[in-house]
Parts: sequence; C-alpha cells; structure tokens
Amino acid sequence: MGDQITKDPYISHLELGEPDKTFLDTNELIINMGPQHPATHGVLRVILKLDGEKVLGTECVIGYLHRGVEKIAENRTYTMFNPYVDRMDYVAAVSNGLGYCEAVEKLLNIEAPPRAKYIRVILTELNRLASHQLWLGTHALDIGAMTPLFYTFRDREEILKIFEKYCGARLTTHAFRIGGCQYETYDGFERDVKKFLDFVPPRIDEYEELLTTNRIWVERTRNVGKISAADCKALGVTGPVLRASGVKWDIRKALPYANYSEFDFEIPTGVNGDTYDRYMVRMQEMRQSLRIIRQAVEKIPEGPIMAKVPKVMKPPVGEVYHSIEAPKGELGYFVVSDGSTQPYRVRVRPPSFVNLQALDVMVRGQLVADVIAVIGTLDIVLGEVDR
Amino acid sequence: MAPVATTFFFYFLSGLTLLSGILVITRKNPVHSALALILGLLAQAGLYLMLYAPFVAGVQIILYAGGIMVLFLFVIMLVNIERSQKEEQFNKQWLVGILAAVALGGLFVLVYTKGTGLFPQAVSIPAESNNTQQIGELLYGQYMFAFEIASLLLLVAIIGAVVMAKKRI
Amino acid sequence: MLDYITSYLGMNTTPGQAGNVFWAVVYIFVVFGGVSVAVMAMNWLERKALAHFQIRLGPMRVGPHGLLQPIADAVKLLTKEDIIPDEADRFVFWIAPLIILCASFTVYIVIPFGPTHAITDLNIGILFMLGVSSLSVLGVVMAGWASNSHYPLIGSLRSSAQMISYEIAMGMAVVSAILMTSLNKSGTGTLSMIGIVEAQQQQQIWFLFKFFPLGFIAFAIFAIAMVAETNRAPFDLPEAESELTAGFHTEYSGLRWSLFMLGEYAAMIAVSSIAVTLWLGGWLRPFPNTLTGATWDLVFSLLPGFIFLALALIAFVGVIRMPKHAYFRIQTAGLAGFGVVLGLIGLILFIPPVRDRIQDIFWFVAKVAVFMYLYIWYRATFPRYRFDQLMKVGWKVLLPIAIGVLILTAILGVVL
Amino acid sequence: MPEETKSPTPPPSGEPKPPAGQAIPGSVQSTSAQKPLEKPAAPAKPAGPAPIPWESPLVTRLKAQYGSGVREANTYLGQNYLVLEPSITNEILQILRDEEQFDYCVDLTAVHYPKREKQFDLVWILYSFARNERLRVKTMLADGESFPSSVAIWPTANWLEREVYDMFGIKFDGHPDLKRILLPDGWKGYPLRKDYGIIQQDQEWIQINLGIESGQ
Repeated sequence: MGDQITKDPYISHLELGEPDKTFLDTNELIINMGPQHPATHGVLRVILKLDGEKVLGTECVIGYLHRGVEKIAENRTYTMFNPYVDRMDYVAAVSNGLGYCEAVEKLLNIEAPPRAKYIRVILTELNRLASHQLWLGTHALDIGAMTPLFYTFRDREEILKIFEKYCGARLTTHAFRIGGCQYETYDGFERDVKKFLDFVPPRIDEYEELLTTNRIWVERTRNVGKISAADCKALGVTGPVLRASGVKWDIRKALPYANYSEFDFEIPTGVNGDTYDRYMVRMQEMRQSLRIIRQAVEKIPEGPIMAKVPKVMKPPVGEVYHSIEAPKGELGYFVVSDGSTQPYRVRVRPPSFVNLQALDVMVRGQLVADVIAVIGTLDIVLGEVDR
Repeated sequence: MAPVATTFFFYFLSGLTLLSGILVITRKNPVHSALALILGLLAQAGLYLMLYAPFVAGVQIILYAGGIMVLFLFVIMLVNIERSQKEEQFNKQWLVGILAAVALGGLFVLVYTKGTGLFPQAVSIPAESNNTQQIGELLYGQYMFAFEIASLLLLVAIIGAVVMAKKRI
Repeated sequence: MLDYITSYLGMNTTPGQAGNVFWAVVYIFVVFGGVSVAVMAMNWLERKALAHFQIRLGPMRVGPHGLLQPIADAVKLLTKEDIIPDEADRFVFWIAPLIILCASFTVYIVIPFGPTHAITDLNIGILFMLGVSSLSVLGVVMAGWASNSHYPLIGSLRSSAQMISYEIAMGMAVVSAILMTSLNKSGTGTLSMIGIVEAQQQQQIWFLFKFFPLGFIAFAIFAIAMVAETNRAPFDLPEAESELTAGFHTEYSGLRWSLFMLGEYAAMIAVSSIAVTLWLGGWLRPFPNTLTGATWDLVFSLLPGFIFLALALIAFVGVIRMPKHAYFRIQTAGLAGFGVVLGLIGLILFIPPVRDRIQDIFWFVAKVAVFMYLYIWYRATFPRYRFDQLMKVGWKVLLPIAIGVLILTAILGVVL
Repeated sequence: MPEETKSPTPPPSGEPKPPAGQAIPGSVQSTSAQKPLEKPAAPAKPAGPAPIPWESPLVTRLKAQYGSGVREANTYLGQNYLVLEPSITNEILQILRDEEQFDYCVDLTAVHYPKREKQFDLVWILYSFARNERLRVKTMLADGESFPSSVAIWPTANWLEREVYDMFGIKFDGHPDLKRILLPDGWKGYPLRKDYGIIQQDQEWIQINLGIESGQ
C-alpha cells in the first residue's frame, strides 16, 4: 500500500484538467488495486491515487502473466509456434490463430483456399461473439449486475460446443493451420451454426433487456470513461473503444483480410466515446457478426481446405506485418524471417496492451467505481497484455 | 407497565455514564474515546427512559448515538490517527481543570445539602402514552421561539460549514 | 409461580405490557429463534431464487434441493479459522460485529406479529426501531476502522454516509405514515407499532392506499431507503465486491463474518417488518373491508393451512421426481420427511384455536416474505449505483419527495 | 534489417511459389505506382518475392529534403517501409505525423541482429486513418546507443518504448518514465536479445524475491 505513484502524469500533453482542489484538503489516499482483485480481470495491478473517492492518477503494473511468448517464438518453428498464440488472448484464441496464420502465409506468399477462408471467417466471428459475450458478462458483473454473466455464459457455451466439435478444444482451439485449416467441417457443422444463428438474436435481446434501458446501468455508464477520437488515435486505441468514439474504422473494412471483403456488414459506431457507447457498439457488433456468419454459412463453397504448404516451412528472408480486427482491437503480427525454419522475430501487437494505456486518461477525475467500469469496458485480457 | 428494579437500573446506568465519561477523557486513541462517549449517551438514554421521557430517549439514540457520533467517528478516522496518538494528550490546563472541578463539586454539595427542595416536585407522574404529544405541544407552543432560534443557529452552522468546505458554490 | 405463568394467558396484551417477565423471556426466545431460522431460510431461499433467476440450480447437494445448505454453511463458518489482522484494533474489531448483531436483533422487541404477539409494545415503538437500527452504522464504522486496511475503511465511510443519508428520507416517509395514524376522531396519533396497525384497522384502510397516491409514494420511498439502509443491491456499495472486495468486512472471517451476515439478514427482515407495519396493515388479512362476513373469515383463516399443505404437495412431487436410485435414497427420504413436516404444520393450522391465533402471524410473515423476495429480485436485476449517484438519489430525489409527501399529508389530514 | 531484405535468398526448392504481389490482405492501396515484379536482376527462379522500390509522393518529398538520409524506401509483399538514418529518424517521424497524416502509431518494436555492427533495428509501424495506408519505418542502432523518445509524437509510444527497453535494453531519451514494464524492476538482462537463452533467468532476482533456489 505504500507504493508511491510516479509524479509525472503519463500523457502530459493530452491536457488533463487538474482535479479541483478543495479548500479543506483531505489526505490523498493511495490504494493498490490488484494484482488479485475481483474486478481487474486477471492479474492487473492498478495503483490509484485518490482524493476521497476521486481518482487523481493511476499507474498500471503489469507483467504478472508474462510468459515470453515472443521469445518462445524465436525458438520454435513456424508451425510449432502456432498453438502458443492461442494462449495470449485466451478468450479469442481463434482470432489470434487467424492473425498468426495469415501473417506467416503472407511471408510464405501463399494463400488459403476459399473454403478454408470461409471456415476461418465463421469460426473467427463466432469467437468474436464469444469474446464479446464474456466481456458483457464480466463487465456487467463489475458494475454489479450479476445475472447477465450467467446468460452470456450459457450462450457462449453453444459457441464453445461448436469449437469443440470442430477441433476438439473449447478455449485454446488451435483451429487453423498455416495455409488453411487442418480439419474439414464436421457433419452437421452448418446445421449447428444455423441453429445457433437462430437462437442467439433473441438471447442478445435478452441481455439488452436487462441492461440497455436499465436506469442504473445507464447512469453508471453514461459519461464514464470518456475518450475522444483524437485521444484514441494518439494513444493507439483500437477496436470497439475507437469505434465508440465515433471513428468508423474496422480493419475488416479498411484493410480487408481473409475474405471479409465478400461480406456485407456494417461498422457500428458510437458518438460520445463513453462506456455506454462502447457497450452499445459491442452489442451491435455481436449482431453484425451474426450477419457475417449467416452470409458465410450460406455461401460457403466446396473445395480444398489446405493450400500446398511445404512440410518444412522456410519463408524467404524478409519481414511482414499483418494485422486483423480481433474482438479487442487491432491484433498485429510482425514476423521477421531469416530464411530458416524458425522465425527470427515475432512481435505481437496486442490490442489489450495498447488499449490499457488509455486507462489513465479515461479515469482521471472520475470515481473509484468508474475505474472498475472502465477496466471492464476496455475489455482487456491479461494473457494478451503480458504475453 | 410497572417499573421493575428501578433502583438497580438507576445506579447501573449512572455508573455506566460515569465510567464512560472517565473513559472518554483517559483513552489515548480518539476512536476509543468516541466509542466510550457513545456508551455514555446510550446510558443517558436509559436514564431518560427511567424519567418517563421515552421520546427524548429515542431521539437521544437516533440523533446522538446513531447520527452525530457517527460523524464524529468519521472525522476522527479521516485525521491522521497515528500522529495524534503519539502526541501528548493532556495540555497544560491544570488550573482551569481544577477550578472547574471545584466549582462543580461545590454545586453538588449545595444540591446535596439543600436536598430536593431546590426543584419543583413533579405533581404527578406524566402519562407515558402521550409523552410525545406533550413534547410536541411544548416545543411548538410554549417554547416556539427558543425552538426556532435553535434551528436558525443550526442553519447558520450548516451554511458556514458549506462555505468553509467548498471554494466555489 | 405457576399462577404467575398462567396469569398471562388470559390477558389480551403483550407480555411486556403485562409485565410478565416469564412470558417475555419465552417470547424473546421464540422471536429470536424464529428470526435465526428465518435468516437461515432466507439464506437458502436467496441462493435458490437467485440461482433460478440466473438459470442455475443453486445448492443441490446438501440435503434435498440443498435444504440443509444453510446448516452446512453455519458449520463451516463456525469451524473456520478466526483471523484477526495483526495491525487491527483488537477490541473494536471484536465488538463491531456484536454491535451490528445486537442492533438488528434488539428491534424485534417491538415488532408486532399479531395484536398480542409482540415481546412488548413501546409507546415510542417506531422511534425505538429507527433509533436502534441506526446503531448498526456504528458497527459498520468500527469494523471498517478497526481492520486497519484501506478497503474496509473506504467501505465503512461509504456505508456510514449512505446509511445516515437514507435514514433521513426514511424518517420523513415514516413520519407521514405516523401522521396518518392521528386521523381519527380524537386526533391522537401513536408511535406504537401495535397502535399503528390498529389505526389502520380502525380507519379501514392500509396506509399504502391512504390519500392515494401519497401513502403509496411514502411507501415507495421507504421501500427504496430500506434497501439502502441494509446495504443490499443495488445499494450495496459498502460491500461492493468488484470495487472494495468485501467492503467493511473484508478482514473478517469465520464466526465474526457470519455474525455480520446474520445481522444483515436480520436487519432486512426488521426493516421489512417496519414497512409491513406502517403501510401494509401489519397482521391484518387482505381485503378486511370488502370480503367480510363469517364465510370469508373462515376462508382466510384456512388459507395458511392450505398453503402449507400445498408446500407439502410440492415436496411430495419432488419426492416422486427424485431419481430412483440407491444413491438418492437418503435425499428422497429427507424430502419426504420435510413434506410430512410441512403437511403436519398445515394440519395443525386447521385446528380452530390455533388457527385463530396463528393467522395474524401468518399474514405478517407472508407480507414480510414478499419483501424478502423483492430483495432477491433486486439483487438479480440491478447493477450497482455509484456513490455520488447514490447520494444524489438520497438527497436530491427521495428527501424532497418525502418532505413534499409529508407536507401534503399534513395538509390533507387537517382539511379532511 | 536491410542487409537481408536487399538480397533475399532464393527460397528452397520444392516450395510452391504463387505469384507475388496480388490479393495480399493488408496491402496498401495508394502504392499504385509500383510495378509488380519487374526486377530485371531476378535469379533463375523467378517468383521469390523481393523488395521493390516504393515510389510515392511521400518518398519523393522525403528524399528531396533528406537526400541519402532516407536509405531505403521499398515495398515488400505489398508493404511499404522506409529505412532511415538514426539521426534524422525522429525528425521524419514528426513530419510523418504532422504533414503526412500518419496519426496512429500501431506498434513500436525492435529486432536484434547480434552479428551486425549496429545491432538493433528499431521498427515503427504507422498507420494513417486519412490515407488508409500503413507504413513501416526502420532505423538501426548500436548496442548502448539511446534514441530520442517519440512519446511526444504519439503518446501510445510510452508503453511500447518501455517494452522495447524492457526486452532489448534500448534507452529512449526524454521518455517520461522509462522503466521495465513486463519484467520486474530489479531484473537483470534483456530477454529478447539473441544472446539471452530461452530458459535463462535472473537467478539472483528469483532467489531474493521468490525465496526459491531456481526458477527452472
């Protein structure tokens, strides 16, 4: 508890208004939130400097879950490293795999066959839905609403069942391989997905019924953790947080990967950039994901699911940066090859890590309870922050 | 309801009041002092009950024990206790203290020697059931002016506190 | 001695008023025992109901449908290690849960479960209840301070600010109900709990519907404030687990922690009892004016028995639906036994003398149970307020409305 | 790492060689000036992707201003990158943000080449919302050399620079709070350097702080 917060405000030129000083100055309180705290979504430690309940500054201490993923990559072959990426953002493992596989494919200059791309899109979007559902449940729980957690976990279960049927794993799926997909869809895959598409929209309505117009929910989230579009860009914040601030930017549209350019979907955006808008953006994103999945299931072509990939992958010397729109923002892989079987360097650009940096800007001058709401709304996964 | 063991309760509550009073001024930790004070206030509430003044007793508990003392504790907790604990608690006011004690003692002796004749004897034990009503009638009838003055004083105090605590209003 | 004991039985008053110490002690044991059992039942009910709100099953293992879960919990809590932090103020740490417990149990002295079913009837009954229940703030503050830790301290500061703020709105709402008691020919109101219910009986209306919607608004304010008073969702900031881990009782464990819980649930039942007494006619049965006559009296007096029989029936349906496997034999037998007990209670409630004396208690408990269910419902539905919003609701919304209702009630009371 | 990218080794035989430069997701739209794979000096096996010069008004402007300070401006697999002299890099980064609308610093990282004289590649990945264009900026640093911090240009560089410092030991001048971010403060060694073994750990730190003999 005795830790001193660093004096320097982190982002000094973002013009943070000095919090009002009261005439009768109370003692400033330094509180250590985490690393084991029910609302920090893992092992995040936030040191809060408080004036009463008002936050004067924060400092994040991270790294408790650091496993040296990037170092591991340098000592594994391209194929062997593939399962490791699932362990970063473990609630959206499929997205991680997609990003890595596409980055290496680009380095190898090969392309996955169309059917594989469709399978990838379906699974990735399902995973986005699952990730958002998990976010919604935990975020609502942080703000004090218990019930949505159970509703979202019930429906997330259906997605995980599809994953399990497809590749045998529920969480760390390792669903994709470099060059395509390892597994052909199982019998009844389309039926399962279609069934899921039919029953989930009413369930999303159900979540919204509990929260969207709930007075307390609106009061707890409106004008909380506001961040402007300019600040978002300056801080490199991406994903739903950026979109909630009004920037219509989604890598799926801006720099399409896989075969997202073939699908018709919209980018939901917010106006105020507050927690409520981020909530609404993610809720709409869930619906858009369903839309993409429906199109993909209907249009999925027959054909091979694996491109011709050499047994021993030796990408030519070179480097490539490839990023995808993960549920949490821009997930990028910067892969450097020295021509050997092992990547010379794999740099992961983790959305959670970069987004977490905005926490300080978002909570200054707000109350302790808002810190919880903002940590929730940033949708961080500490496995990805710390890697 | 017939009174039960009146003498016992009187001495018990009086002793409790005295004991808590002593604790209030001897404890080094201000929180302990405040807690002792609460005990004293509760004991006083009991004494009021014995005087057939249940309304005053109830108000004593609600306002003093439940409200004001909590605010006391609030303030005590916010100041730095470690520091005030180490400081010398008793300041150099022995003379004033002794004078006050002598004066109070003289008063007690006077009351004791003059006996109950000093106070008007209650004509009858007031009916317990409409005690509240009587207090209300007195407050808003006979003592209206004093009552309003008191509330005005409190209002001034509230405004003063707000002005002091807040730079901008 | 025996004469002393039996002399009360003929009296039509509470043992406290009769000055009968023996029966007062008996009543105290019965009421406190009953409350403790009710707290356990509430514990089970909360877990089950919350689970069903959240599409879970809740406790199922200990006893049939988890019926023995509260007992298992109690045993667990009693046998857990009792940790006192090194830096804690030991005496205050030790006494804080006791204060909360005492404060929430003492109020039961004046709760009228029936015209004669109260330990005693004070002529400042409602004032006494408010005063004593406000003492539980002290326990919270002391617990938070004595733990010598930041989260409990913040939790206790929040808690005391919250409880004091809402007490004011609550008090105003209560006063408007008390004003209504004086609307009789002699113009004398009462603060006595029994007197308040009797006033409703005389005026032939629950105060909930008096001067509609004034009574209803006052009741709504009280219903909101009482949730805040007891630190329950959506006003559970002092123990907001996601912000302050567990608030003021973060550092408590085992027995002491269970005392906090006991105190909290007892306080919930107590404030619900106040609401029932003030606005919902206390022990009076529903529709005493419209559905009058001997037939309806009989129907309503038989209702408790039938409800218990229905509960027994539900238990027996559960027995039938139990899997027919040796593994479940004990559970099935337990559930059947439970059903038999319920059925027996139902049958006993049909005996005319019992029926007449018990039905008041039944209606009172039934009304309180509605509030208990509401507590669970709130918890399942609402997110948590933020502290400043909580204060805003208390001071800027509830208090002005409560004062307005009070003034209007006074005016109407004078005019009408 | 221009040394490597300049002369890509031909890929091993048996590797499929789909035509390069087409349908690569994430490729940059505004590089229409590029001519796909027309390098005359192609080796016998023609299809290996190779960096090709990147021609765009941006490069022209920069080259006009800084001349040979812009050491390379190439496109590899449809991705543009600049290799700059360390001395002018910070200046150019500022220009890229202010004048060329690269307002989003996607990532900042480093690559370690222990055999080179200047051991480190410092890599910025930039993105422009207005141009919908991604750009990599690279510069080379020797061990122990520090580099001006770009926190003033993109606040997001704060943690990214801390991570580079944590993992590679590259110091950034003018960083508001340069300290380790993922590893504990007292840790010795920079794990992502190539000379740091994969199971190597700071035994001393582990013994002191965790109270165990070894972290293995």
